[in-house]
Amino acid sequence: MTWNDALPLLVLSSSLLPGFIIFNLPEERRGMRTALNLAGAGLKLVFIAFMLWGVARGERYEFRYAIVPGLELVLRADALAMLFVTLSAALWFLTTLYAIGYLEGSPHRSRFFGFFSLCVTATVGVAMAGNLFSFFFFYELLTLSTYPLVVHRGKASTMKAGNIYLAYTLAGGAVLLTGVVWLYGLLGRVEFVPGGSVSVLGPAYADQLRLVFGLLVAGVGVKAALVPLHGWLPKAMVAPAPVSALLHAVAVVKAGAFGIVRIVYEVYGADFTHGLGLSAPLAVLAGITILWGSLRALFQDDLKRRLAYSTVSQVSYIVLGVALVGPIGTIGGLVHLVHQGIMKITLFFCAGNYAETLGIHKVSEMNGAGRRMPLTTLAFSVGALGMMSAPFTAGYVSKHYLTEGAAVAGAPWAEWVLLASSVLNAAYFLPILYRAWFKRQEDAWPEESIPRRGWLETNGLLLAPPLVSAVAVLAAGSLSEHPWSPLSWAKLIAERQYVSVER
Amino acid sequence: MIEIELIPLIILVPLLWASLAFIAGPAHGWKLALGGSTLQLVLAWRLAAEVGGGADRVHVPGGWEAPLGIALSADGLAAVMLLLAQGVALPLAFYARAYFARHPEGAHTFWPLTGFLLAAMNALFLSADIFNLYVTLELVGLAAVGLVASGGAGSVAAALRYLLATLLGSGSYLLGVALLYGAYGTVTLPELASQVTEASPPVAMLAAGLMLAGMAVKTALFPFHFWLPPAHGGAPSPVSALLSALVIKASFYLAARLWLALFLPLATPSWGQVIGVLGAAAIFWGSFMALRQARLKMLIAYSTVAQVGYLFLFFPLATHTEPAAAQSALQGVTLQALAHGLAKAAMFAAAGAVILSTGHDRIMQLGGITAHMPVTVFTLAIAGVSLMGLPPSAGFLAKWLLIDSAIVSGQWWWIVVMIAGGLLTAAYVFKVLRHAFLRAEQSEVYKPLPRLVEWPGFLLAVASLALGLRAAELLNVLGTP
Amino acid sequence: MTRGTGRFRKMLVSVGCASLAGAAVFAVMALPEPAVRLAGPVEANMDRSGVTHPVTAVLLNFRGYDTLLEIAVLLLALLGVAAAGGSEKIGLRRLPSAPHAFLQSLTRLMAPLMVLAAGYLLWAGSHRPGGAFQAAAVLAAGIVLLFLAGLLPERLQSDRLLRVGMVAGFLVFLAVAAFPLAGGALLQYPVPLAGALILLIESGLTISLALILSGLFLRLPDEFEEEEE
Amino acid sequence: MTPGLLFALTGIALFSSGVAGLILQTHLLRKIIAFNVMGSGAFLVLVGLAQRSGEPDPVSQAMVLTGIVVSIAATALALALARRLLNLTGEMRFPAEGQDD
Repeated sequence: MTWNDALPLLVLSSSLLPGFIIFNLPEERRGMRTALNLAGAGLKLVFIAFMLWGVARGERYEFRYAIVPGLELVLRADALAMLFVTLSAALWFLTTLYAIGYLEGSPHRSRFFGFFSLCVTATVGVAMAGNLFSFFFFYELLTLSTYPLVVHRGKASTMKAGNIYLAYTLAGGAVLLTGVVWLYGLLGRVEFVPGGSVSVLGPAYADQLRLVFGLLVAGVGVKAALVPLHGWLPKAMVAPAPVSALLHAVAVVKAGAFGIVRIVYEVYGADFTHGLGLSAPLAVLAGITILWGSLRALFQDDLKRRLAYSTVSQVSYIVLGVALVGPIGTIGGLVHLVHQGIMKITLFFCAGNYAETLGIHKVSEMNGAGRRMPLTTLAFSVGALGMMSAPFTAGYVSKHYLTEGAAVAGAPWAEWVLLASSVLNAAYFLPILYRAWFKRQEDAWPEESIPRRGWLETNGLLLAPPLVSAVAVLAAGSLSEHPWSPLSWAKLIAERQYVSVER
Repeated sequence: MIEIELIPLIILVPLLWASLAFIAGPAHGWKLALGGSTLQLVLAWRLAAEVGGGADRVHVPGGWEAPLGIALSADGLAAVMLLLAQGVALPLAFYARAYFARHPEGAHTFWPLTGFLLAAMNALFLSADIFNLYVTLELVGLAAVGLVASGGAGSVAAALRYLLATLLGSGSYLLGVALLYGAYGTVTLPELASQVTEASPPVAMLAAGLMLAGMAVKTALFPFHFWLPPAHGGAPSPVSALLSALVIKASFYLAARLWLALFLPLATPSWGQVIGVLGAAAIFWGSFMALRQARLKMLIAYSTVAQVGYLFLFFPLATHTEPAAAQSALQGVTLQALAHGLAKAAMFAAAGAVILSTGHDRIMQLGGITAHMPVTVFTLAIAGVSLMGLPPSAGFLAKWLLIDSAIVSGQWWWIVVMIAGGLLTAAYVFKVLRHAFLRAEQSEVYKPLPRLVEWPGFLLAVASLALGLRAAELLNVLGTP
Repeated sequence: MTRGTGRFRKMLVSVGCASLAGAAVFAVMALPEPAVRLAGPVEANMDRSGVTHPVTAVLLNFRGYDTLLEIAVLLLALLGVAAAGGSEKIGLRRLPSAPHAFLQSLTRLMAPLMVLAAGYLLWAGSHRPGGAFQAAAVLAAGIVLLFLAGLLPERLQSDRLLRVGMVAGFLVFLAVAAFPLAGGALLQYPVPLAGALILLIESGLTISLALILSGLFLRLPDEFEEEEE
Repeated sequence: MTPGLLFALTGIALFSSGVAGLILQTHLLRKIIAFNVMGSGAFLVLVGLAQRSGEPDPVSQAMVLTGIVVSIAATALALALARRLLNLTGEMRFPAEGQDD
């Protein structure tokens, strides 16, 4: 096994092994646990940086292992994988810091961080999966490793939410499995290759392939929270803030969206999908989800629930980008995979800060929060403006390319959907900012648990992550033309997709 | 080195240590058991290697060639089942030793009965003579009933109900044997196989029906499952583990073997469908009942009723379907048997640990169990994953192969059954697991346990997981039907 | 279960069994002559079997492996009875009531005759109906008789001795079955020794089976035992 | 109609009535007897069918002898369990619960 074969495995184990050790750590070994967490997260970043550099140079990193003849676990670091791997690894590092501060002194921390590491391992696996079987393998692992995080608090309400979460995700997984096995039955093996591989089956299979596509998209659509499969997401808000951050910015919903990207581009192939007449319905579904999510968000008073519905809406930007045939739409969708991640995690970090520091859970309680917690609120504002796709934010870039893509694909309705969504985003974010910055605080905070210390408005470990990610949001927006920016990377991928199709 | 006869040894060794354990009594029986089952595992391993390496192995007791004598033969399926039996038995022997040290009820006959049970199952897996198979069936049945009966006053009724059911089953099988012998004048499987054809007299059809029905009763296939939950749920935990993991597999193995080796020419696809429908009914009814149980061991017992259903999906998937489909079906069902064997043994072992620690197994009162017995919780969780058929686990691989077989043979309805069954399984598995995350009620007292009570089960669970990551060699041993 | 379903169940089962019988009768009547006849091969190999009675030859040589497992079945039954009894000891139960003097004198007369009869049956097995099992049955009856007459010697009731006695026959059988493995197959007696070995097995079995069979009767849990628990 | 065939037919009758008894009888002793009737039926078919042409067949006779021993063993165990149940519940029948599922 050469170094290049081993690297993907190392990326995986850099969170897997710490996870196993952490499970067996006694509760009080805080220092050891923290060290393991950060070491794992840091090491993963190092490996990934190395691979990014290599992939850009055209190196191939691939690990293959046959469970039984014909069923292979494949971890491959292609450009698309790197996009998602980098995002999840970077945000995992931030979230780990945040979680250490957040869970200060709460029970069952070893269990939490154990599953936390497993969850990231699964996410990285989903990202680097080199064929459909491996994708499903890690996709289900993700379900199993996130359930304990969702129900971590162990209250009756959490358990109920946990059951709903399981019902949705396991059912989705079952549907996905059917589609996957079916495709394996037809093709023998389903590797992820730019331009897709199912086109080799003649037109005789068109109907079967449409059905399979339906199964696959329905399967991953549950995690991607496509309407009407989104019901679990707002419920899952009972989870601790770092979990919401990770689940909704990175791990779960992204795994779903990423799955759709893989299926459309690297299993079916963009043009073949279009040829089967599947892209239009997918685009419509995405459009509906975008609007429905934004509309529901409008009426949520609970801050985290409002953010959750916003996620429902925003994740479908990615799906829309994928469904709009053409390189530009693709770029928009892929880059939003990253941008939505950093923006939404910022928002969840901040929501967590309000809750932890002042006990604020509702929008209606936010009056004057900006004066008490200026830095947090600043980060929150950046994230929110990004969601509204204001200039100089990451959101602007994605929105720009998506709208372009819609125009090129000749889907003006999509442009309207995006515009409407931006307006709705403004409608549900601006009031929050207004309350936080300009309204005066009427009565005492619901539950002020962390006092202000100098300029430090809350626990430093809680404050740093959102600030960093907020800076990232601005950077991604203003430096989008930089060769290492997500945008450039997305362009690289899009090229490969469509070049290979023309071939 | 000298060529040793593996086939007879793997039967004689347990017979020997069982009889010695009978003399020695419980105080020393466990030492014989540990030594014996270790040796058996080695023998089974070597046999599997030989079978995987090349042709099937045959042994002719007394040197009297069939049809006059009895032939013993080991093909891939037999070798794998032997491996499963010994592989489950050894960890359970350690577990039982630790369990009975804390909870002596049933200890005084456990070791000899277990020895004879293992001998009987090994003999059953290896026999190629339908009358000798009848004798081994009775051995398995009586040993199992004896083990259940050792559960004390509470399980006498369950044991008797089990005994009568299993006798009904073997009686029906015996009549089948009598008819076949009358019709063909031989009881040797290969000999019969060469003579049973589409053009066979109606007697053959009747015999097939009787023998399969008998096996269905012994395997507790719905609607003949009534005896299983009280027997498996009421016996001492090491016994429950042995019964659920191995004993029902023995009779299923015989059903599958007869089907493949003997009755396939007689069978029409509709036969397979009928059996499959019973299997589906078992999956749904068993899962449904499991969901309704308040006691952990009863839940696990009903889960066995459901999991047995998956095994019988083999018949529709392998009856006159494409070779590829039949192949996947055989591989899938074998993996399912192994996955369930390992996982179920692990679960019953864990349930026993819970009982030893808390003195009860009421699911509602397991709050905060994670804090006190994390190993046991992980055992239940990992075994649960395998039962649900989620990756990474042997259960997942099994389900994959079965679904593949259903797709290749164009029988999509079995996919629906398997998928729905998997979700129901998840429902009752998480009904237990959720308590691992609930806040602890202070009222519950957990007695600390020695390692040997918790770790063997954990080992079995991990095995059911690991098998899902490395099954190539196993399927190679299994070969093609 | 309500009366209605009870009657329905009765009818269902009866109809089922009746139709089974019908089908079986039909099938059996339409039965052609079997292709294989084992009587021939048995005859052909009698001289190598070590005995002159065909059934004994099949039981202890041609299909001796069946018989080996059959003995295990008996041991299992005994173990099961012990397990059901729930008590540690394999030993015998207590006598319900004081034995009648007539029974005792009769037993004193019968016991030696029964031993003699058993011996004869054992020896006869090799060339005519008879053999270990029949002999053991007679011996077992003798033991039960002795017990009921309260004449069973104490020594015979020691737990360890009983256990050894009950298994000894099976162990002898195992040994005889296993030793040919060195060169040949399980239970493959060298032809010249076959007769002697079979007699050895049968004698061992007679003792053990007698103890097991009597044990099965004498171990039946009786109403006295529950009080102890 | 040879005697062998007659045996076989009788055996079939015994077997099916034994099965019915084993399932339908509620008194445990009757269930156990029914089991023995069923078993004897199977044995009769085994010997009868094999010797329907008139000439004796030692193999089937030996197999029946083995079968008889097995059924004796099973009967002993069944009786022991039934007796224990009688001592525990004072009844020679199964307790009602467990019957339903």
